Amino acid sequence: MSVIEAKGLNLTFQTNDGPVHALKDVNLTIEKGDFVSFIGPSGCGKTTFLRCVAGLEHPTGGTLSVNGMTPDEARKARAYGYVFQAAGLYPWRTIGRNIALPLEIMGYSKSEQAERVKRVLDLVELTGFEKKFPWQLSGGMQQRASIARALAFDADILLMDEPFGALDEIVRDRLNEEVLKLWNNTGKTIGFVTHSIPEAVYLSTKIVVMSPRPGRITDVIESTLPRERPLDIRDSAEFIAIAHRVRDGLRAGHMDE
Amino acid sequence: MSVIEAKGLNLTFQTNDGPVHALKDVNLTIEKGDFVSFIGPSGCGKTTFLRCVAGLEHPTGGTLSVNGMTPDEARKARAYGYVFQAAGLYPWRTIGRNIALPLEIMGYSKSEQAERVKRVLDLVELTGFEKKFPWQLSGGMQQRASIARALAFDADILLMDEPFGALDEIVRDRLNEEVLKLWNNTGKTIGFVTHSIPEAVYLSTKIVVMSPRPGRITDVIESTLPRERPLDIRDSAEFIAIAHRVRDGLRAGHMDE
Amino acid sequence: MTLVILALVIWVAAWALNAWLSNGPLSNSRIAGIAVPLIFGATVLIVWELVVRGMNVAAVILPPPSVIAGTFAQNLPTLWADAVQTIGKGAVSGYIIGCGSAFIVAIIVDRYDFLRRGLLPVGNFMAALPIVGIAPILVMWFGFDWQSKSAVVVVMVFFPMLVNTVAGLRDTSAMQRDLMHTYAAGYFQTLIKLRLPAAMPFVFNGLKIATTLALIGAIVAEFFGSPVLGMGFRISTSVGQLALDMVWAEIVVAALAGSAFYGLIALIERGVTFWHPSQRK
Amino acid sequence: MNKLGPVITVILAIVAFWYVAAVPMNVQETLTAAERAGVAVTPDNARARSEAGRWSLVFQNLDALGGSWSVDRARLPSPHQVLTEIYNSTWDEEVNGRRGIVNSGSFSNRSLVYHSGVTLGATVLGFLIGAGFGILLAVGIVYSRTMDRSVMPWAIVSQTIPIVALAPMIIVVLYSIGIGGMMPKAVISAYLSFFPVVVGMVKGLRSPDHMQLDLLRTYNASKSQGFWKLRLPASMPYLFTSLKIGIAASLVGAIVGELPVQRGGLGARMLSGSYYGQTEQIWAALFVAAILAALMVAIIGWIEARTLKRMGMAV
Amino acid sequence: ADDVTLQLKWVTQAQFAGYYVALDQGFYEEADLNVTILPGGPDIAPGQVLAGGGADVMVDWLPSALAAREKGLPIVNIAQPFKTSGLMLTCWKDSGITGPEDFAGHTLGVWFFGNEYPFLSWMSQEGISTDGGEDGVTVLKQGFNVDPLLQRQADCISTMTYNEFGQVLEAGVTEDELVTFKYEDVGVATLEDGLYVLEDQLEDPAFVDKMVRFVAASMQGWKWAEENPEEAAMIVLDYDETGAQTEEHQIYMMGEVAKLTAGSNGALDEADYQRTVDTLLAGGSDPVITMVPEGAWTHAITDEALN
Ligand SMILES: Nc1ncnc2c1ncn2[C@@H]1O[C@H](COP(=O)(O)OP(=O)(O)OP(=O)(O)O)[C@@H](O)[C@H]1O
Ligand SMILES: Nc1ncnc2c1ncn2[C@@H]1O[C@H](COP(=O)(O)OP(=O)(O)OP(=O)(O)O)[C@@H](O)[C@H]1O
Ligand SMILES: Cc1ncc(C[n+]2csc(CCO)c2C)c(N)n1
Ligand SMILES: [Mg+2]
Ligand SMILES: [Mg+2]
Repeated sequence: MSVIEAKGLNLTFQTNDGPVHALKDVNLTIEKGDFVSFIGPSGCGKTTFLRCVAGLEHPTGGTLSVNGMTPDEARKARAYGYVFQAAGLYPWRTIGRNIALPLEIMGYSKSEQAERVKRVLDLVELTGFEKKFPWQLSGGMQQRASIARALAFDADILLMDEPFGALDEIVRDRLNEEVLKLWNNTGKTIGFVTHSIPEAVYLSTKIVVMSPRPGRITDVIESTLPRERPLDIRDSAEFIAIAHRVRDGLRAGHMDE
Repeated sequence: MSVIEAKGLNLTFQTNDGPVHALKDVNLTIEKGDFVSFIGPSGCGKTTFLRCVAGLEHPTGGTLSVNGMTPDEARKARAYGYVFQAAGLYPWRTIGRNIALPLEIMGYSKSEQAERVKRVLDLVELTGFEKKFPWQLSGGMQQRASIARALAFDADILLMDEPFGALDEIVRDRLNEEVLKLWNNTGKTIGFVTHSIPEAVYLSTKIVVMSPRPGRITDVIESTLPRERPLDIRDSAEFIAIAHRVRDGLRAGHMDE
Repeated sequence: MTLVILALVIWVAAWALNAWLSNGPLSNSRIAGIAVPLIFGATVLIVWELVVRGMNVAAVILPPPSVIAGTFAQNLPTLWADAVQTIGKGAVSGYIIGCGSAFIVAIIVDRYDFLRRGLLPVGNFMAALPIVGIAPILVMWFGFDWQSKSAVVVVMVFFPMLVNTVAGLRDTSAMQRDLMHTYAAGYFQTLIKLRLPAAMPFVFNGLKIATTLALIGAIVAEFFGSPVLGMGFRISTSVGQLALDMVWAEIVVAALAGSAFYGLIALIERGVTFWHPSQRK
Repeated sequence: MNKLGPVITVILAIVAFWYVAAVPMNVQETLTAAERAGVAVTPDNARARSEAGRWSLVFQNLDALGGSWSVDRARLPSPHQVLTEIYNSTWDEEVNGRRGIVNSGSFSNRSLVYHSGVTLGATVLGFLIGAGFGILLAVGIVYSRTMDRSVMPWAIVSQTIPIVALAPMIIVVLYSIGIGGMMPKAVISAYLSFFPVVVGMVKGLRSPDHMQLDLLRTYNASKSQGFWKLRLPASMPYLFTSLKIGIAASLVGAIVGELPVQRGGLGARMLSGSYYGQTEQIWAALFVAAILAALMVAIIGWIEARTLKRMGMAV
Repeated sequence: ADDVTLQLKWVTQAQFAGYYVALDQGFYEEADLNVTILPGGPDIAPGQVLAGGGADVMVDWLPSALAAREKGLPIVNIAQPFKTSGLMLTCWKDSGITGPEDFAGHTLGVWFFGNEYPFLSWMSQEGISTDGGEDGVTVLKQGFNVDPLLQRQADCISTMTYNEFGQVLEAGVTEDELVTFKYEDVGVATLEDGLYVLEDQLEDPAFVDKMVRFVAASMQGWKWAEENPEEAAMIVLDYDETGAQTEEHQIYMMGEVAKLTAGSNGALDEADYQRTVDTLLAGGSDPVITMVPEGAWTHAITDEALN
């Protein structure tokens, strides 16, 4: 059974300026353990699609199943962790308490909370920063904390919406490596939105290229890269070839405008 | 005579947490017609250096000359146009009136203003949007308007501080092409801050790699790429080699932390 | 008693209607946006009427709205003359002088940092001087006619307006200021082309706060001495004559005029600060 | 020091201006007193003087103006007169007065200490009621569309009603249902302080952005979890800002409530000062009231700084 | 003991000395009454308090009581400790005013809030317009003090013999700088400070009994105050919660008030009542009351209390 399955998905927003067709006829199947990147120009519906999966937005047509349930059921079953573009940590909570937030809400015991916070802090290499407030950390560290927050409860699916958009290239490289490591170690299914072609190619097993007005999928590229990916794989011919295909797909989408 | 010449430049900010050494012993010569990119991790002093050149910040040591004058004299002589990271258009002015702003201040006649606004709008392909307000334009269009504003009066030097930081990769590619075209057509001297390695390599004749704490120049790379640069030059071996060197320089800077 | 129960029933019913209007199919329509507050207001009036009648509340304690409406209709000329005296002469002149001078002082204060750091704390302190204490002094200084009311209004609106305008003049981003700097723009050019436009949302915030203050100030000042005319005079005299219906009629005038004044400024604000995100939606 | 410097300069300038202004402001009274004491003044009758300009009187009688800064029933008492009055009606009255705390064991009803206490009680009670009600109303407005739409516009209209006009009636109505003492004043205080709290709190409770709200939805958090874990903490900076406005308004409310109820308090002091033409008494009560307001705002500011610091929200 | 709440017309001062004396000297206690005195103040309408049930009995002036009665508030005078009116108009002599015929063109300060009726009656009897203009007078709603006169914002102001007139003198003005018109002297005197209750309450014998005891004890207080003006003033001073009254002024006031209460044993004098009504009705086009009031007073209480 596929983890995420979209069939003929449509979503139209009603706005003051008339309807916006944010998603049109989206068909996509994501298998367990896939790392799927979504790439496309601004406004092509990447975020909207991820939000549909998360049950935060409701499609106006088609079907969408998550772990065999409706997205809303999956949300209530806490089937996924969601990482937003900006870290979105609550400024009045320390890093530790930010990570504990979902655990509090889901009713974990105090000791269980403490244990899990410790474990994920370790995972994202933030041990020792538990008592700090978000603004006392650099942007990259904040983003790692926000990933830790999504990992604290054991959801099989991790949805990440441009998690590294605000970071500089070097920090981004490092976090990319870490996400890959995490994915390798946990076997989670990951949906990942990005604007960066190298990032998409470097991370994914499957790259979904999208195009706006109306938002739709124009290409789905299965990566031929191995699961084990050192950073300098990006200078390999195979990498450059895939990147080329993605760029062409993107440029085609932009041409329509 | 060099257009910009920094010798042993130092700048220390006095802050509540003690002094911050933002620039240390910076030596750099920029010749007329150069396109110089500044790249480096956050906080390494890229912005600070550009602001020193613009006379917006005053070095605490060393000498800096712009067109043979002090930066302040150059500022008063309106020797440069400055493009900020965000478009920074005034929201209460239309695009046309935003572009006319420096012209009004510099006392150009109404007809001269109108003519120049028309010309630069044309240059950045925004003809027809003159009467629109900034928020009615997309981010990329706003950024182009802000470039037009810096071009409206004829300064030989153009200083751009991460002008495309907020834009998606495709739009960014297009604007990169346009900046190159503009540079080719006008022969201006350009100082350009970026976080993106491909962008730096693609645009520059000279890449200045910087490193933080204290902010200093760790490498100056003269580009061997031709002046004429199609977008797919980025897949060439030469391009990749330069990018590699820049990345190594950057990573070395990050290691110190 | 039945009337009181009826009032309760009407309250519940109207609330249910409003809940349906706000959350039901019409919730996003313009009509619902206007109807809901109107229904709420009407319900309050009906409940007031029924409770006052049902519980036999003495007319000298609280007259029912129907009586107030009658008094309002019968005394239009008096109410109008009072409003002209209090609002037309006292409040408006004080509003213009107070807001105008605060605006100019704000520009001066903003120019000289020394003044800003010295004057604003002292200003905040003075703004805490309760108006009911100042009003008798100003009536003593400026006489019984509208001039003293105007002076009270000036004192009341000056500091909110000053503080807002000063805050507004400083509400430019470093980038916006640096831009002016790169053009080597002078003080006045920066003021006119950057700081004043950027300050407008704050200025209008101050102007809006000042509208209600102006009205209240002018009315309150009349309690401490006035000619035999004016809304405050009428309210205070009518309480003494136990003509509570007239008191409420004046309060209705105050609320109508206050809301209209506020609305007018909000309308102008919308025109002037059309570019501000809060006005765009 | 460089924080106090400008403030002190401005205060000195105001005091200097005040002394200068006292001369023309009090010229009529000064000359009348001088005349009664046998000094020759021009013009030599009060009626003619009342028709002459203030400045012309000043210049015609330069040598008879010695009393300008010490007139009884001055139109503008001079700063030292006000300070003396404040001193007399606080320290001196309490320490040396027959009814002062030193001699009687309780604060004297002739001292501003006592009256400040009376006013403060009503202010704090009214503030607690007003702020509490304001917060509840804000929660209702944020969580119920119906309340948002029906109540909010009327909350704005309520502020166009001149409360001072209603104050005596509110008091009488409360008397009639058996509520007396501090409560009627507190109700007026509450009326004045609830509005800024509602406005600030609605803003604060709505300040979480979409992302912060969506985060909770991905956890399937309940409404009350959303309130306690997100909206309430996010509203804290707004809450404190509006509480500071609210407490100042509350003080004004208490004073307004004390005007008609002549049972002590700074408001009663101001009125009796006015009633007997004792302008120094009015000014002294005014200044003490402003000092009280400043103190209470400072206390809330202190709590704010501590709370926000503990919450990690202080910058 | 039975609870009685008395609402005064104005702030705590020797004008109400009788009640405070009765309270202080235990006269009320002896009458088995537990009396609470509520001071009045600006904009507190005693009639409103009475109507709302906040007080059992109030001190008011007859003109405003009659006007309120006509407005539908059924209040009844049960006792009249003040025999004579203390109301007067005080003018600067140098304003050229010698008699009512000179008022035209001048500015006059008047108390409103139900205290304007005697003035309006007087003016309409004299045929003087109060709307300003050449041959009318300009009326100011005067505040609570004598500043308008001292600062010459008005040529005449309303004063009470026992209070504001004293303040004018205390401010250093001599009597020969002034021209005064006592309402008593110009024949338009109206009854002041009487005790009023709600009409329907009088149907309750228990209440009547309470009032009988109250009036008796109050009159005992008044007589004590007349005999011991200085002590009475000190008692008033003790009850003044604002601490604003001065000994000197309260003693002066007590002395003057004693002159006004002197002729009364507490019972309303029908002739005085009739004169007040006539004065109020005589107001030409704009009389204060339009009909002869009925049942606005009763001797039921005083008959019982004073025998
Ligand atoms: N709540 C909404 N109401 C109306 N229109 C919306 C809403 N959310 C998104 N849209 C519109 O739907 C389209 C898709 O938006 P979406 O946010 O999914 O794009 P995106 O691919 O994530 O873009 P970006 O790269 O800028 O984040 C856009 O045109 C957007 O304006
Ligand atoms: N006005 C200032 N006062 C104090 N410190 C400053 C100031 N401006 C910059 N700095 C400090 O100087 C250093 C260099 O800052 P600068 O803005 O030049 O970095 P940058 O290379 O432009 O970084 P980024 O990529 O984040 O824009 C940083 O440590 C910064 O915190
Ligand atoms: C608002 C108001 N103004 C004036 C009076 C008039 N008045 C009637 S009795 C009295 C005391 C005299 O010393 C005064 C001043 C009032 N009652 N209320
Ligand atoms: Mg998006
Ligand atoms: Mg920078």
